[in-house]
Amino acid sequence: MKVMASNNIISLKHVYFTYPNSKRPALSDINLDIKRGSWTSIIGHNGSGKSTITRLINGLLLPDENQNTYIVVDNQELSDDTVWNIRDKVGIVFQNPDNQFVGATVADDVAFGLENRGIEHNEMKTRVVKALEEVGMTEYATAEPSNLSGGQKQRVAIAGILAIRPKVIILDEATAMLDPNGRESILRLVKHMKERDNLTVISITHDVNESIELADNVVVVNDGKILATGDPIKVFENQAMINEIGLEEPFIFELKNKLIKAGINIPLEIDTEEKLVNYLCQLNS
Amino acid sequence: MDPRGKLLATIFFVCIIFLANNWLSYSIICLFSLLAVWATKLKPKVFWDGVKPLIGLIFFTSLLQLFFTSGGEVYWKWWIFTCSSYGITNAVYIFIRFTLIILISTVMTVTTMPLEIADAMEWILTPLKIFKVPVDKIALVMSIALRFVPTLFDETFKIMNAQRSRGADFNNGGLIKRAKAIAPLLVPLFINSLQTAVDLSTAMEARGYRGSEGRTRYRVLNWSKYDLYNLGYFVILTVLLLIFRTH
Amino acid sequence: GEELRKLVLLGIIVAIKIILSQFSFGPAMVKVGLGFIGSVMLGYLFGPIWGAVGGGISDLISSAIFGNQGGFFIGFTLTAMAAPLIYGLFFYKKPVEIWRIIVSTILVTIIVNIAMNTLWVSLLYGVDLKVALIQRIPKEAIVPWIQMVVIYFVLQALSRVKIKK
Amino acid sequence: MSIKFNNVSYIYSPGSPLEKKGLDDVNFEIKDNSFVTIIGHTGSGKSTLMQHFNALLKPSSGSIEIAGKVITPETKNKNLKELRKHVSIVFQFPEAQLFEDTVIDDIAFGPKNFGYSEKKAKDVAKEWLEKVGLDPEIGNKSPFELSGGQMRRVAIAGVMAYQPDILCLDEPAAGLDPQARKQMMNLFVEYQKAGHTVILVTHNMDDVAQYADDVLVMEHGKLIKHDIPKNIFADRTWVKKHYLNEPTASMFAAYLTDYNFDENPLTIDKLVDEIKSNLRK
Repeated sequence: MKVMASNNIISLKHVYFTYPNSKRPALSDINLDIKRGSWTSIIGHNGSGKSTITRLINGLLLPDENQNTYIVVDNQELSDDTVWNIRDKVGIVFQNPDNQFVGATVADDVAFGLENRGIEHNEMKTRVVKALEEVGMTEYATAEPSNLSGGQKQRVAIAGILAIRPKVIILDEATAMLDPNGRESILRLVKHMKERDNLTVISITHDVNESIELADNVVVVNDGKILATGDPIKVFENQAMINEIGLEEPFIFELKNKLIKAGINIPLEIDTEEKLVNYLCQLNS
Repeated sequence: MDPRGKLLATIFFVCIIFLANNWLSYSIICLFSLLAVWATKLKPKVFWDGVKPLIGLIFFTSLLQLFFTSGGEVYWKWWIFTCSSYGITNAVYIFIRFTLIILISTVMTVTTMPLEIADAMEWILTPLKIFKVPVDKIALVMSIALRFVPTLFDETFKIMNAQRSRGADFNNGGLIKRAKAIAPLLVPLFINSLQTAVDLSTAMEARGYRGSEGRTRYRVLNWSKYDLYNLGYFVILTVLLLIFRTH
Repeated sequence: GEELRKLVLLGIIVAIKIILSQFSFGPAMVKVGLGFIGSVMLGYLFGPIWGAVGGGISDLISSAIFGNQGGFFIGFTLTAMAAPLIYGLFFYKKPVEIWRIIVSTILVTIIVNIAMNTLWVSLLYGVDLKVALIQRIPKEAIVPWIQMVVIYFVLQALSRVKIKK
Repeated sequence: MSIKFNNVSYIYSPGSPLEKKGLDDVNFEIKDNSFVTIIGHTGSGKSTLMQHFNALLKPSSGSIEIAGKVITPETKNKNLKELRKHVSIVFQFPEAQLFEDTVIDDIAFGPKNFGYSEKKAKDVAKEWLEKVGLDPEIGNKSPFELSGGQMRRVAIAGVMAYQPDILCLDEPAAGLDPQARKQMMNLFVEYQKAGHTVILVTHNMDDVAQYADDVLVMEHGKLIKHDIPKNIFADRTWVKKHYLNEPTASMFAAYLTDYNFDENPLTIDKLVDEIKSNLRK
């Protein structure tokens, strides 16, 4: 398979994956293109297969053998030879803050990825300091993980990734175990870093409101298959599908529908919070 | 000071304490130990806390030694117990030795972070590589154990509280009942460990861990002039002990 | 891969052993520390060799964290290695049987707790072997029987979990 | 069963360098059979407060009247079982407490500890397995074969099965997907309606708005407000000042600057009503 340079930083074609000891594939025929510099939400309920996709992207899991299958990351096809290269480019923040913290202190943990790559000591020190600064954890450099909140641990995880200077950051339900303040600050941080360094973000989540707010593109996964993909607002308008796969209806659509039911006429093209606020204000003037 | 120097000194101290065998040499080693304690500039309470939990054991051992040692002038004898001059000196020596070893280990632990001590231990183990001992793997296991002790402590108390809420009782009841009460604590801890091991090893691989080859280290140990002073201190102590002990 | 996961799990079980050894039950005279459960887990899960390695590491790390009550002394590290080694010989990939529990516990008591530890105490503090032995015997005559009961329930619980995984 | 805290303070590791105030002179009373929520950001003392409800922690000073018992600093650790039967806590991520061979045995663990016969314990276990919305068939499975969401329900059933008069829950829906979350909240509401008190520690202000009769707001170990939801969220500047969030509906309402709201709408239905009545004028 020849790989051509393209706008897509990640491409998955005809990807199937079956866990050992399982008869049914966890993923079947996944085709997915992710644009460089975009924010993509992969959304679906627990057990839909969405986390499996991320593990395939950086070779933590290998897809079922299949001639047509290929996974390309930043113009390199994923194989035994390229997997470590690809892991330099793709950083993952996992769900459980405690179970991905390797170092005994914050600074040690940030350095872990650098140590693995044999980065020279002075360079390592500079990068650790800088990464901690970027995530606002400088004053905690010598703190132990058991004295940090979940949100702080996730910041450290992000610092550990930034220190490697990746091109893609995957948030694998990285905010699911955090309180709302922690969640918001992590998302704000990732958004800032994405814009500054032109990173590509893939966020696995079941928070539809997060996708609407931040994502350029949403991929809905159910039962190991991609159900829909596209602009979040357009995708979530399909209320029947949202309900069927057990996701929450975005607040804005729920409100709109309830207003219509209450006899207030809201035009179809009103599909964002901003538009709804403006429209309602107009009505009342 | 470099933790390696401190660790070596602590181990060395345990060896040379045996050079002391009369009142003068014991006085010298006491003086040197107290100087080391003083040099930490920590409150005496810190050291008292180190000795306190063992004080009963120290007394008990010394007493046993006192009553079971014969020789010298016998002051008192009853059944299998004797109290002799030899026994008294012996008991006092043991008391001093016990206390000093604890004091010096305490100096080590209160002035050095566990992480540094672990680094120093790894360094001491390095020569074992010649015998094909997988020192890298041991180092990895050490660092993970060190990392998870505080986390799992919290986890243990959380599980205990959760089971207490469900009416479990860890502190009362007969032997069988208490032995059975281990399961509601141990099984969740174990299950949690299996999950953590899967998650953590996945995260480590995702972060580019591929064994110890080609790895660099963030944490480096550096010898300093203080380590030289430390060395000198122990050389002087050893020489003095050698001179003043009974030959 | 598999190897890394095993080492990580070993590190975590070592941490559990360190934590368990901070707990104890029973009256002061025959206080039963729970550290032996950690040794049983190490032997049962990782076999005699890696179990022994884990036991040694647990001694090193707990002295790094809590300070070692006997000073940094290689003898106690060997003691910490010997117990999981013996348990590993009897429990690793073996069915849970009463005789294994009884024999292994008695061996650990005699070889590790009585012989080795007495030797270390006498070496380290210069105590008479006889004295060190007298001090230890009453406790070692009672505690192993309690340990056997606990080990039985621990292995029961652990073996159930393993089948499911 | 009402709950009364009288000048309760709690100090972590007293006398050590790590000494820290967990609770600071907390006073309140909760009526029987109410749905209470405790809010406040991480580290504000919510969990510490909750662990006082069944004497997992005992006050350093002050006293607590709960379920016919008075807990003071002198209360002995023995004989607390009776209290814990009446007042039980479901901790965050309670699936971490499962340990038995089968789902049924695990649910029956609590009831057995509290004196149910073997048979009765299994009966209530089966009953609650279904009440939390699980298939009775999984009763004989190992709890460790289940999905995360199912394990959570089993753990919660294990506490509800002996029907404590006061059920305390710490973020019971954290990490669940939205549908599972809704089912879980309904379960608690029904439990409260059946004549129990439910105390919920939560960060979700929509849940507070929708379900709570009574809200306790914690900050730095102090109880800084105790009121009904309407009054808690009435003063927007106060809410902001204490780094609390608002319910989604009230946040939306804040954007509708030229609307007149009789009261700050906390739920989506209230919001729709208010918009409607504004437009009618």
